[in-house]
Amino acid sequence: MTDSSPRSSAPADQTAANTQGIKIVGFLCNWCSYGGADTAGVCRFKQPTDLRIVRIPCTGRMDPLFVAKSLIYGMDGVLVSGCHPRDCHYAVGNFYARRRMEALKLFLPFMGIDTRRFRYTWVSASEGQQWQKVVTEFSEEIHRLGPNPGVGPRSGENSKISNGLR
Amino acid sequence: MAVKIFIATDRLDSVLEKLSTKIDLWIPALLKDDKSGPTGFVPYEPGKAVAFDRQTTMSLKKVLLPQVETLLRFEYRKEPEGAINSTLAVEDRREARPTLVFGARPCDVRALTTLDRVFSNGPYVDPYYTERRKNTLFATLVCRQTDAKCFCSSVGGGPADMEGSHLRIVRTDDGYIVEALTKEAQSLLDNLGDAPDASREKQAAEIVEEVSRRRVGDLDTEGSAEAFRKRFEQTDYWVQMVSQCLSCGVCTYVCPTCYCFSITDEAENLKGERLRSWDSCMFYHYTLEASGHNPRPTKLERYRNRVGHKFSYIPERYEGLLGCCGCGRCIRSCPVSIDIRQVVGHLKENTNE
Amino acid sequence: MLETDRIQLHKLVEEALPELDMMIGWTESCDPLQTTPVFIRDAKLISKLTLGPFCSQNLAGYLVKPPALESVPKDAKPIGICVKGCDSRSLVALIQEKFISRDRVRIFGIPCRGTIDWRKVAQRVGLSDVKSATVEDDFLVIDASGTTHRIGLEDVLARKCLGCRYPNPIIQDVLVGQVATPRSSSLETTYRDVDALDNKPIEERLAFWQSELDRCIRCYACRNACPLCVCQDKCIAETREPRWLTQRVGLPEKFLFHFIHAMHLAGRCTGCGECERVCPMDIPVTLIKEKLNKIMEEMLGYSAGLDPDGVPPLLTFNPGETEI
Amino acid sequence: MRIGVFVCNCGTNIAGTVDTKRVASEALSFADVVYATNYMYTCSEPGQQEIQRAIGEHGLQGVVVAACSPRMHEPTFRRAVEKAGLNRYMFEMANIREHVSWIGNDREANTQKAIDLVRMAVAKLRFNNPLFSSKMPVNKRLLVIGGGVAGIQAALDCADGGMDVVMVERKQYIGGKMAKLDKTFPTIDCSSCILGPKMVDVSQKENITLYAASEIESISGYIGNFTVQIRKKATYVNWEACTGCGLCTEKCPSKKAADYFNEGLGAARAINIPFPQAIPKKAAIDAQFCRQLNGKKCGVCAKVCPVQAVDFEMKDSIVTEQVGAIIVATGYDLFDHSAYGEYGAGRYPDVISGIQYERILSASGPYGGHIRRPSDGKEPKDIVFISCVGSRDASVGRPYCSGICCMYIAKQAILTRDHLPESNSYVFYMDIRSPGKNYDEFVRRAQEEYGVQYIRGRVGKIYPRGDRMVVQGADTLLGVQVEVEADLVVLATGVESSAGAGELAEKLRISYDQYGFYMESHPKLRPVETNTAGVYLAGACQGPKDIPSSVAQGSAAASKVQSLFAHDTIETNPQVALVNERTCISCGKCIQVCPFGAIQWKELRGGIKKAEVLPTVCQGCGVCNATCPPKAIQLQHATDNQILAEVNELCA
Repeated sequence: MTDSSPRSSAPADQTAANTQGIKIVGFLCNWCSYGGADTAGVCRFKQPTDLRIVRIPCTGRMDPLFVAKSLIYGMDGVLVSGCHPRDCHYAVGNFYARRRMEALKLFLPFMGIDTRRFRYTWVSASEGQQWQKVVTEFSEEIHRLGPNPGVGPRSGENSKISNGLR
Repeated sequence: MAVKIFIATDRLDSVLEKLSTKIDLWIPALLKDDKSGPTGFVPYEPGKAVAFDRQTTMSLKKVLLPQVETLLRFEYRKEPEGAINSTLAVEDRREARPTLVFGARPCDVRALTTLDRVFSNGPYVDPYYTERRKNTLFATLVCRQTDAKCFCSSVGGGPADMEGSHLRIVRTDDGYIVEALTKEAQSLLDNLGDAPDASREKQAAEIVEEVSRRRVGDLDTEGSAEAFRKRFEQTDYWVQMVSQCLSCGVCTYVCPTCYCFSITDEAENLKGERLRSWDSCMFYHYTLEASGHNPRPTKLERYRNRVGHKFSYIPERYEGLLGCCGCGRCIRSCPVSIDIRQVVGHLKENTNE
Repeated sequence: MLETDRIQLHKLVEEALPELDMMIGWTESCDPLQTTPVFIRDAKLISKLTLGPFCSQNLAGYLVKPPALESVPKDAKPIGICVKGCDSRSLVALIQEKFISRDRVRIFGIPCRGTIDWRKVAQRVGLSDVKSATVEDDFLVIDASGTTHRIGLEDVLARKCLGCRYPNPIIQDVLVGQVATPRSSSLETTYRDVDALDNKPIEERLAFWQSELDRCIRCYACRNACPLCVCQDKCIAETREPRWLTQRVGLPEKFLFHFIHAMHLAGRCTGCGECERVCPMDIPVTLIKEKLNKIMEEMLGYSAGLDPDGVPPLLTFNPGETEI
Repeated sequence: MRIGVFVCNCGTNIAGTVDTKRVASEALSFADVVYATNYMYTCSEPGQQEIQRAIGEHGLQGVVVAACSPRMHEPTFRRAVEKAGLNRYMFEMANIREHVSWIGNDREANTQKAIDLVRMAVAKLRFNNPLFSSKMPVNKRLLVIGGGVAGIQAALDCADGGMDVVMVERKQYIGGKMAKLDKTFPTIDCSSCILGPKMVDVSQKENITLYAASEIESISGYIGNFTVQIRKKATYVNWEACTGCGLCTEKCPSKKAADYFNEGLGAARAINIPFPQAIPKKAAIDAQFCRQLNGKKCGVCAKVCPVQAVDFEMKDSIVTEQVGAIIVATGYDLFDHSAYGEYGAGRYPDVISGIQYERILSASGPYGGHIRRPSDGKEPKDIVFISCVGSRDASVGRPYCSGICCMYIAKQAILTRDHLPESNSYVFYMDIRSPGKNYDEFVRRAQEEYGVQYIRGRVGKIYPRGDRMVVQGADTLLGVQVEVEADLVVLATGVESSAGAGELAEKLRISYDQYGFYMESHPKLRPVETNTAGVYLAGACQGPKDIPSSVAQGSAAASKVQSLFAHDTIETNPQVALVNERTCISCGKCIQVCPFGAIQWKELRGGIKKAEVLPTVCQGCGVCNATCPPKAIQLQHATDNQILAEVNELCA
């Protein structure tokens, strides 16, 4: 491998200090992006460790509410990734996903949720390098943003604010 | 021990602040930055304005019966090695601190008699409610702001009714006269202010006298329990009365006597808690059975139940006590302006039709 | 003018009622500022029908929510219904989603000059008891606690009415009254409130929704009043299978509930404002949907409830739209 | 549920950067986990036995294996737990190799991530349900798309096995690129001599139905039961009647039609049979050049045809075929060298492509097998071959190696010497790629026995000088500029994906890489399968390939089909959507969005309609699940509760 290979262009290993606490959930379609993440692994493309991947059959399975739920309940970042448009294993699942994800992405900031914490992307099973890039960039973005302040405490009872105006 | 004090309008906040050092204090307050916006009871915080000018949107029920309360917490503990043996540890969450609700209204306090019957008077005593109830005092306002939707006098109460209250608040031209009605309430008034002067006392007495004479509402509930039973099967009546119902939970959630609750266990992994939360008989899930059958599948059955519960089942079970305090909140908040007085009032008309 | 319209409505309904299963309209209620829906099968009740700025309820939802229709056999006669401009869009959306077929409804279209928000009246005349309210030209005349107030109608119209682009019914069988002029013809006017919030820093937006949604008591009035919240009793906010929400009333639950409502309405909401009108805690819940409506219009050029043959944009796709 | 967790060391692959022991001991503290251990190679026979032993010993009802990617070994472990009596869907995998140990060296962070992934897997498993397949019949007919050598091999193998085969070829003849070749490397045997009999076999086997001049219109269905619509393009000749006598071609007055088969080196008639050995040997009219079809008065062919086969009114027609499996063998196209301005961008008649030279060499070619140059028909004396034209060149978007050019240049250079012993051949090359059996020896023979001069270096420019071409380049071994004057320049144009490969992939619901080559399921272990069950790949449609590899893949794909067709039924995938009729609100949105038409209305008592999933048609994408507002339709094994459980574990 030459010096311009993706291996060496990857960031240095994250130190324990800046990975601590940051959690990113990734919803990856089984056919493309999960495979892409596998390919990245097989190629030993170094990536930050913050991402936890949930395998879904297709981005068409992605209800925007999974993203909303994750962000509302305190995930620091949410990454959705599937097959490139026109390459969907199910032909059109990602076409549905694209509209839904984009609508959510535009909607989140209106509710006061930083839309940079949510990203959707298309990575094929062969694009290990692209996956590394996506994960690395997104993780760096989330680290820059820091922990998700969330929308409020997850108490069983009324929150403090709910006892009246603040 | 002070029996009666005068609080000038501009001193109210400092008095409440003092009071809040003696006891957990709840006051009616604006819930939104809009003087005509929704109001409700909230724990006192210094500087927080008391919303005395009208009945609160939400009743004071939540002081004794929070919308959601954690009854207990539990945790499974696993043996480090023989993981098979896990033990359950349960943490009881009963707690009740001395509490004063300052600025209650007679209807709200009267509503508690219904809750008491259910939660405290046996045969099954609910420790959570009962402990809080025992520890809670009510400073009740002689109510001069009744409106066209109030009907407390029709259901056994009245705007100056002090039954169940521990202190009486009379709002005068320039302040409040607060009078302890029970022994336990007297010490609360110590060092809070001076006794009212004679003229103010006179004005207060006149107000009480005048308000006591008011008859608020003209609903005749006599015989409604029986009339309800006759109407029970008459679907047409209920179609006619409540077809516009949306089956939402507003009426039950704002109602001070609605006490229905649901209990759910919420667990993640090995830890969890048991929650008790308000439920509403207006909801489909309220009577949904595990089999999937629902004895009250539509809003007609559900609304009928609400009326029946308040004006027939409770009175028949508890010696004529009505399950309604006449506060009128359900009428005021109903999105489609359903008036329970009409529904109850018409029960007796032409029952055989 | 209102009175003429009322008489015309009565006459039209009288003629139509024999061919109808029932007529859904508005009638006066115990609250002078709001009507209540009425379901008429008996011709004697026709005279109770009213119209005008107090008729705030959107009646379209009753067509699909039990039991209004549950007992009606398939081959039953059509149902008559009064719809304002915004209500008619809900009706279009319901026809589009095949919840009701066009030939099952006889639509009495009512051009609308705006409906009254009782809260705005309360802000003006105080919280004293409103004894009566009438409309005289462009004024609302209120008798409250012995005082007569004369308020410009414009000042007490519901928020959604101020940016209304479709005051006239999109579909109808008969039109009652004179065609109304739209108050808005631009996205800027219609979505003025959305833009105002959007122009604030994100921290303020979050704080705004935290303080607004915190009041939510999860009574589900917003959901049940929504003509397009067709899940109703099966709403995932209440089920445990699947379990999206707990009974907790913390902010996350409330946020997620309103996200559910909003996302399920995305591309379907016709902006009738019922969710906001019915909220006992005065939370601007329609604003949430308005934002999504704006997104749908800007992103996909779609506005719900205008075309009975349209498809809600999130239920379809276009492979070519690479720019989104 | 009683759950067992098995954490794989994978030798040092995982254990090198993940504390697998700690992962196992942490797992023991999760709800329902009653047994957890780590193991050297969990996928090994003893590793699987350990799982099976633990299932029996600890009464496990669910198993989590934290190891490699589930795309790798999920089937392995599912079988293992099934053998021990568990339902195969009571199993979950946590990917702690590809997604953890192989992508970072921070042992602490990796271990923490592995623990999280195991926690998520356990959380999901707690919501798993046993799922059961149902069986459905297999239609034992095969569709082969593409009639090149790979497709022919696959079709014949299956036909020999007694299966019905439908072959669809876009051109009017089968044989593909190989039919155009003169000889083949490294044996120099005649291409048509070895391919011809196979082509004839295709036409003669009774159980092969050949649709030439046809394309795939649409494909629906699923493994075992595909419905294929085939568009038969109008040839204006009734092939049932045509005897291939060639009289029409002889008499056709339109003599300047494009000669596609000869790569534009000759001229064809508007009605023709592309080459003498063509299968099917049927004439077709090239509408572009036919006088009659272009409104001129002609119709000569129709008049001379002894069997009245010519039909100027013919239209495209659609036929429908039912098949159980599909082999895609659509081959490749050759790079268009006009992209290279420095080589003349196709302007010089004596700068030709390798495949054109192949036709020149061919005895049935435009020059009858005599090497002449296209410009003036002279015999060339100096011939230059240039390799890697459209290969290994990122500047034209073709960074990959075409794999065959080095070899066919050597072959063509050798043949040139055979034909013209006095000629000189020069080869400009970047590297010589000759890894096949006897390949390197072949290239050496070209250099040593046949005196072909190999010059390592890229050609910078080709330009005319007089009636000859000047080839300027660098000899990078000698470090000098070289200039060769040549009579003929042959560009070894590279391999690119077949035109229209993307559109076909979309019809087949298979994926393709950025160059348009179809994606195999696994680059090593599943080289002829695609991710769509029942669809297999053969030949260069999957990537550049030489003839032996294409034939091998054709046979490989055929064997996959035969093992599929060895069963009368196949098991359905139970990971399909399921409707809870109780919560279904009959809104029909699932029906609207389903890409497969797998959901329909079901009428219950009282006329109430509810959605119903056809489990054999459902492919398990879950669009319905994401769309259903009350979540009444749930994709089994990826239900809301299962996904939420994983999310909740992370949010906790």
